[in-house]
Amino acid sequence: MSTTTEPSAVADAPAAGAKAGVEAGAGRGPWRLVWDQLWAKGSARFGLITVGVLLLAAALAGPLSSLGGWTPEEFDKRAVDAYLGGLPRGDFGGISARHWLGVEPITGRDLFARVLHGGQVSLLIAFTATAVVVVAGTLAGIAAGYFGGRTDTLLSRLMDLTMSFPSLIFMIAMMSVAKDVNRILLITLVIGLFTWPGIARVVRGQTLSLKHREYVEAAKVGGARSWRILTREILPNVSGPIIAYTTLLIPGMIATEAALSYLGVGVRPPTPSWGQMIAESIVHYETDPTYFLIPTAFLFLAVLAFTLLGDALRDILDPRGGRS
Amino acid sequence: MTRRTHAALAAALAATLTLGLGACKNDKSDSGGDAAPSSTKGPGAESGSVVGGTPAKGGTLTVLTNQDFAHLDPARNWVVPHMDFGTRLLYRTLTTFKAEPGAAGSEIVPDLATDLGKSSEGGKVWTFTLKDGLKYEDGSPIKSADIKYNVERSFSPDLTGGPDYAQQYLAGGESYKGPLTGEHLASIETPDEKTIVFHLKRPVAEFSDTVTLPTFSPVPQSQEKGTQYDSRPFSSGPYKIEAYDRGKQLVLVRNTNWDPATDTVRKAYPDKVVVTQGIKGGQADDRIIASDGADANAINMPWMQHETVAKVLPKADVKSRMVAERTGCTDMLYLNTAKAPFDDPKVREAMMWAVDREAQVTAFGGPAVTDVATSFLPPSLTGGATSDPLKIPAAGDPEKAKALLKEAGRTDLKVALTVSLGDKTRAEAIQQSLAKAGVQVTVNTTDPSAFADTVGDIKNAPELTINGWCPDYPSGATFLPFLFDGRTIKEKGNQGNYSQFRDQATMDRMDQIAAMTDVAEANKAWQQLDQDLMKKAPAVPLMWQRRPLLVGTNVAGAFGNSGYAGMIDLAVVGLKDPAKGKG
Amino acid sequence: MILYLGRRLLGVAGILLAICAITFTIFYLLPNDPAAAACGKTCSPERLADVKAAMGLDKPVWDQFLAYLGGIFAGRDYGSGPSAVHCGFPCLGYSYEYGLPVWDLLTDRLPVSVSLALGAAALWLVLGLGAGVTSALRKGRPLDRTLMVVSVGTASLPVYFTSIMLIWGVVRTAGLLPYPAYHQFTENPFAWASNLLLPWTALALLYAAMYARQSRNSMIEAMSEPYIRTARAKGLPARTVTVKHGLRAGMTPILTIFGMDLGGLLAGAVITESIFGLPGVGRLFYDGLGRSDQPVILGVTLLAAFFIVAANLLVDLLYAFVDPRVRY
Amino acid sequence: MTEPSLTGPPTNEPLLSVRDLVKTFPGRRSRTGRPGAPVRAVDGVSFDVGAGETLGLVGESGCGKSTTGRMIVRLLDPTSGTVTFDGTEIGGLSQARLRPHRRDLQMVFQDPYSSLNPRQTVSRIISEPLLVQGESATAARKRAAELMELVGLIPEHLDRYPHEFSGGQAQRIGIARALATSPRLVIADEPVSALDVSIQAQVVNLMERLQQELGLAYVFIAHDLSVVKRVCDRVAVMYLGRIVEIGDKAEVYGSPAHPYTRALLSAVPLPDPEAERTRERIVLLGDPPSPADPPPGCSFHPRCPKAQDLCRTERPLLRIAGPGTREAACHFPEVPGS
Repeated sequence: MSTTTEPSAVADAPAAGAKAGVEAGAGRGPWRLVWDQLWAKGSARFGLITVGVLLLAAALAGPLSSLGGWTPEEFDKRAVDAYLGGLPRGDFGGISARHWLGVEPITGRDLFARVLHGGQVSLLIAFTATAVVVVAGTLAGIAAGYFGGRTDTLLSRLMDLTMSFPSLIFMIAMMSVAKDVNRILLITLVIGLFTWPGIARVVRGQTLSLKHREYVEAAKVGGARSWRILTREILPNVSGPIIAYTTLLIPGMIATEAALSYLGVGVRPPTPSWGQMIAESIVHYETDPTYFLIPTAFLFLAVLAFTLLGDALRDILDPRGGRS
Repeated sequence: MTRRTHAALAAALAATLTLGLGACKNDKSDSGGDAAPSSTKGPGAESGSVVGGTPAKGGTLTVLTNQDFAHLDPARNWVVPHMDFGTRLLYRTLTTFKAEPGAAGSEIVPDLATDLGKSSEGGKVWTFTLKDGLKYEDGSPIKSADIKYNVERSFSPDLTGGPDYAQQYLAGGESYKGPLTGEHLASIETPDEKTIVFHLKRPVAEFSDTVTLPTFSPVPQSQEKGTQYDSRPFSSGPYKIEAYDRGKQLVLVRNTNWDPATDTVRKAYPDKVVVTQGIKGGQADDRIIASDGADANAINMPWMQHETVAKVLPKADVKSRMVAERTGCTDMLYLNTAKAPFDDPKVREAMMWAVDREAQVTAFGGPAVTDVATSFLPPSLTGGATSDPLKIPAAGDPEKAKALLKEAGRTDLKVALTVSLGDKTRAEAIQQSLAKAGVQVTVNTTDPSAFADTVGDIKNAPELTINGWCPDYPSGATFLPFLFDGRTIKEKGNQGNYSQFRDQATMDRMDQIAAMTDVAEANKAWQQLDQDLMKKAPAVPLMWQRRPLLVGTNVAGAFGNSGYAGMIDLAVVGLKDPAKGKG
Repeated sequence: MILYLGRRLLGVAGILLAICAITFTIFYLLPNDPAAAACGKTCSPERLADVKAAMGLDKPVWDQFLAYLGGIFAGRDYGSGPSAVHCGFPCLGYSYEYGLPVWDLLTDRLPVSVSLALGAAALWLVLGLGAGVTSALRKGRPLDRTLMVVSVGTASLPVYFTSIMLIWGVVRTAGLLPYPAYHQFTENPFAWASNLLLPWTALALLYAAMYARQSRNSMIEAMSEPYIRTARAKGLPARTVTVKHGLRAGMTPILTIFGMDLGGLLAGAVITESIFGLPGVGRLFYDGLGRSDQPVILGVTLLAAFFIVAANLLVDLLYAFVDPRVRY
Repeated sequence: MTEPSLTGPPTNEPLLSVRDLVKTFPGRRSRTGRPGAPVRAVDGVSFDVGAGETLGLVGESGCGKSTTGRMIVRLLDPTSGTVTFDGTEIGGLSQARLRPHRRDLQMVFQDPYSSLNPRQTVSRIISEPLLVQGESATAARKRAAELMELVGLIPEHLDRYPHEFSGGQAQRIGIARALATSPRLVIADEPVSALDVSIQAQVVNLMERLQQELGLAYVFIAHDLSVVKRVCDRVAVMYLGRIVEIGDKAEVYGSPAHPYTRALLSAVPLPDPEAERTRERIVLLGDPPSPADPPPGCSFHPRCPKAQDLCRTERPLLRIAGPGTREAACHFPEVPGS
């Protein structure tokens, strides 16, 4: 009879995470269920493995590149031909036992080391920006949906306003006028500034539908304060869509960072990032295609893997698509 | 880098953004000939060679460029490629550079004036007489008052960006705010329509060179349009503007009122010049390499990308269409002499030995487009010959540097190097080579537009800076004093003398040379001073850069003019077959 | 309806005003001095002050903002004396670099960006919706899977990669098309289209992939709505059900996204325009950045915001026609 | 656990006293932005509930009975009127000042599933009100186990999630939660209407047993008159935001005075097939009018079989009808024996 058609697997998933302590007794771990469903799906499995490998490679960029024997900043004069405008010696952009993925033209820097370190930066930005967006968006969405009234009006107007900004154009403008500041921090904040309304809308919609659920009212009758209701009753129940949405945000973040760096307003060059590497390599696409293809391939793989994973998570955690 | 370059910098910044990479490297540096001492012979084009033989009259010449002109208004134009464009095609100046390949290109010849000017009062008063039969595009005569008027315009705060020699040299220039307010400058006299007299604050021996600048071209007061003059300068040269869609396209057609008989320099071969703007640098190169259809008539501006070198050199037919003239600039590593450790001449000398200049050349596109520098003055200012007073190997000698540092009692040095964004790779090359001599370098990069402010604040100036200097015209007077005269140091906005070098003997000598009225003798003296300064080592000369340019298969008479920092001399370039490549 | 429209227009004006104020403030507060940039490197403090005054930058930010706002509605004069220029309605300021009214620059560049955006949009709608609807109707079959794999892959490709590959393949190697350059539609429609084909394709591929995914999801969702099942049960032909009911319901969410995307693109696809060297608004903006040409930056930002807001409004109004449930 | 109201007031004073309670909702804003007319969902309701007593609140859906219940526990703020609980006027208290009283005033909801947070274990759900009141986690869990047993569930299932229980079990959990703080009054808002009939009986039995064991008072909101008949001491019938008849169960059910009550009762099927066949059915015409636009006079008149002119103009007030204490709001009540 129940009107609760929400799939039960979703229902308990985040709850387990919320209170692992009490949870021990319950037979089937709800997270386990999500994992099983993910693993059963081919594309999601590919996404999971790729994301895992990329994250690991980025995290271990230092040790891994020292395996290759080069730091990302080290020149190798011998690997390039000064008389050919600094093209790498040898085929395929100088791929050899010395340089596993070849070298950068002109400087002879090791691409293996650079692409790993670049990934570190790209993923770091993507993840921190996502974290900023999720925290800000969730707070705003929950507050707007739960408190309603003026809070809602104010926050919704703010969302409308933010979404009316030509975000990429504005991001480029902000990045280019800000001179000597920490670029990674700024890029994170700037991306966050324009992306939070998306998630805030989803959360607001969910909160609106949840706040009149009887268990919320029960908590009120029980004398719970707003904070308690928000954190104990509502937040755990919107976490499913949030998780799905978050995973789908990450590829967008990676792409945005790459676009900004590509346009020359992203990460400052001494620090490699994928977008910035692509930007530097693009002029060599004919003379040294390997140099162009390597960072592009990494960027492509990362975006693809997160998209597949996010799609699958959304199907499992938020079958209605979390649309507001 | 000369003051010219600064304007080039702004343009370069645009280029950097546009291309998404450090194209701005290109504009600071020197011209080095093929005669670089390190490499046997660069595989690039010879200095002084002409591509394509003698042009025929007619046809449409295409200029492919990634950017719009910073300014075409002669009072505001101070970017090398755009000065070449303006003064060769649109407006004439009192004197101008010869249209010759090689070193001869830096020679000055009369243009609007009948001669190079007559000085009196020991070089403080300069008188020029205009030729007969000079006309504007509407047929009206060019009068001396029009030149006075444009010089006055360059004082106007509304009309920014132009060279400031007039402000520096002309008497009473300090408080003058331009003619738009109705005031005029008393230190320029025009006793009749053909005569113009300049009264200077101090003797300037090379004032004939100064008047090659676009500031000294005529603008009739009746054509004054304030800032909007920029879009439609009134022509006194062989071409006039037919259409100008800013950022997209500029079309020049013949100015029928230009009389070739009055002009010994400009040949004006093509009937039409079309500048197509907003083309990505690499794409312009690719199009000219392919030379399909109308692209056979194309030249590129402001330079070929260094990455294109790899596409050009392996193909003999394409390589034969590359021009790589010296820019006449010197890139240097400035050592901050105002504080430790570089207040110690011994430590500075060690730096001379420590730096791997060969790596600098590689980092900048290789020997095809760059030469190792061996002195401050570029070959164009040392009579074409390379001066190498110290004889240090191009790759440096870290051991010798270490020994010198030990002698000075300074081991374990830690210093900071600040560079503009586009010089990042070169900074990293410095970092690597100094590390071999035991000097640890921290690299800071700044945005190109913030670079001048960052290193120009002398209190917070870093120990090391990379920058360049180009002369505005071939005279040591526009070079060494800007770099090493201690009296030019400013608290904020310091530029030129980034070494903060304050040496009494040097300053005295500079004053003596400036007072010389014989230009040849002065030039000799500047060369000697250059050698002396090398021993005092306030900076390490790094490289002399050349300007690589490509021309289409149908282009003729193309060569880099050293007077315009190696830009293709637009006065004499044309087409082999005017009928070809119509499009 | 009219009341509603009025209220919405008021809201639009409010949002634009807010964007204007925020953009203005940010560019004013950031440590970037256009006067210094214009004045040049050998700028003496006195000359800098003069330049500042000439550019109107010596006044307090509040005055500058009000003058700017006033200029939009009433036009204004720049400079003083004989060099003064009048900048007529709608005055978005005077470009420092070009010495032209920003409005003129924008209207000059706009045809390029609009051509690019509209052409690409038409292409991606056809490709994206076609693939999405086909996929949805053959849900789970091999065709659906293939289309979705292709679209996820394409959506993950950076636009600069696709652009470069198109240039390399079509222009450099095969020589089928010229390097893109802009030709006016009115002068030479064929040249207009053939030159824009590559940029259209590059943009459309990216968006088509996203639209295919979106429209597939929303079609599937729509087709599972009870009223569709009812329509089927009533024995309506499958085609009628799909077209009349499914498409209509499934396309409404797409409409919202389309409004946003098109609005954003109309004011310039910065990356695409810069890769293909098209002189559109995006490129104007980008060049403006490099030269600290703040009036241009501000103008493009406002124009872009205007397009986005206007597109949203239009979409909301269109809803009334597409979705009969919406009433005003 | 059974701590009957030792501190409670003398029994002659009602535990809950509701006076002239009114709730208006702002009309729905149309898309053109014009606000609609305000809706008086509850329009002057008054009643008392004594300690240990059960008052049934019946009526069609939309009559305002749930709104009334929600105002009593202050899920909604009354527009006007008073709610006096245990001698304290709680209708106007802030949520913070109200919190101490929450202990004594609890609620059971209609939908057993949606009233239980799907992300929380049963233990957590039941102990929540105790934790809010400042109990320690251990004590709360212990009490939760006791309550599970009290409502007839296995305490070992404390760590399960709501979806692992059947509807009836889930409603028991809801009741257990309501009882956690040992309240003296429980508002039960259609507590069994979402359940299967067979289970309804179990839950009703449970509620009755608990009332006896714990001395609870109930306000039992329902649209099903047969259930109300079974559990209530007194009954109030609501129509369009007003009480139209209120009185002891026997009186109201035995001889309804208001035509609406009669109509409602006539719709209840009788267990005896013979009686069922012969029972008189009063079929009401049309739908209840919109509370946004109530008819003038007696709001029931458009559907009333015996409406007269007076009913169309004058609004009838509640007054004693018949011999007992039962009151009805009708100009022409059916008074037994008259």
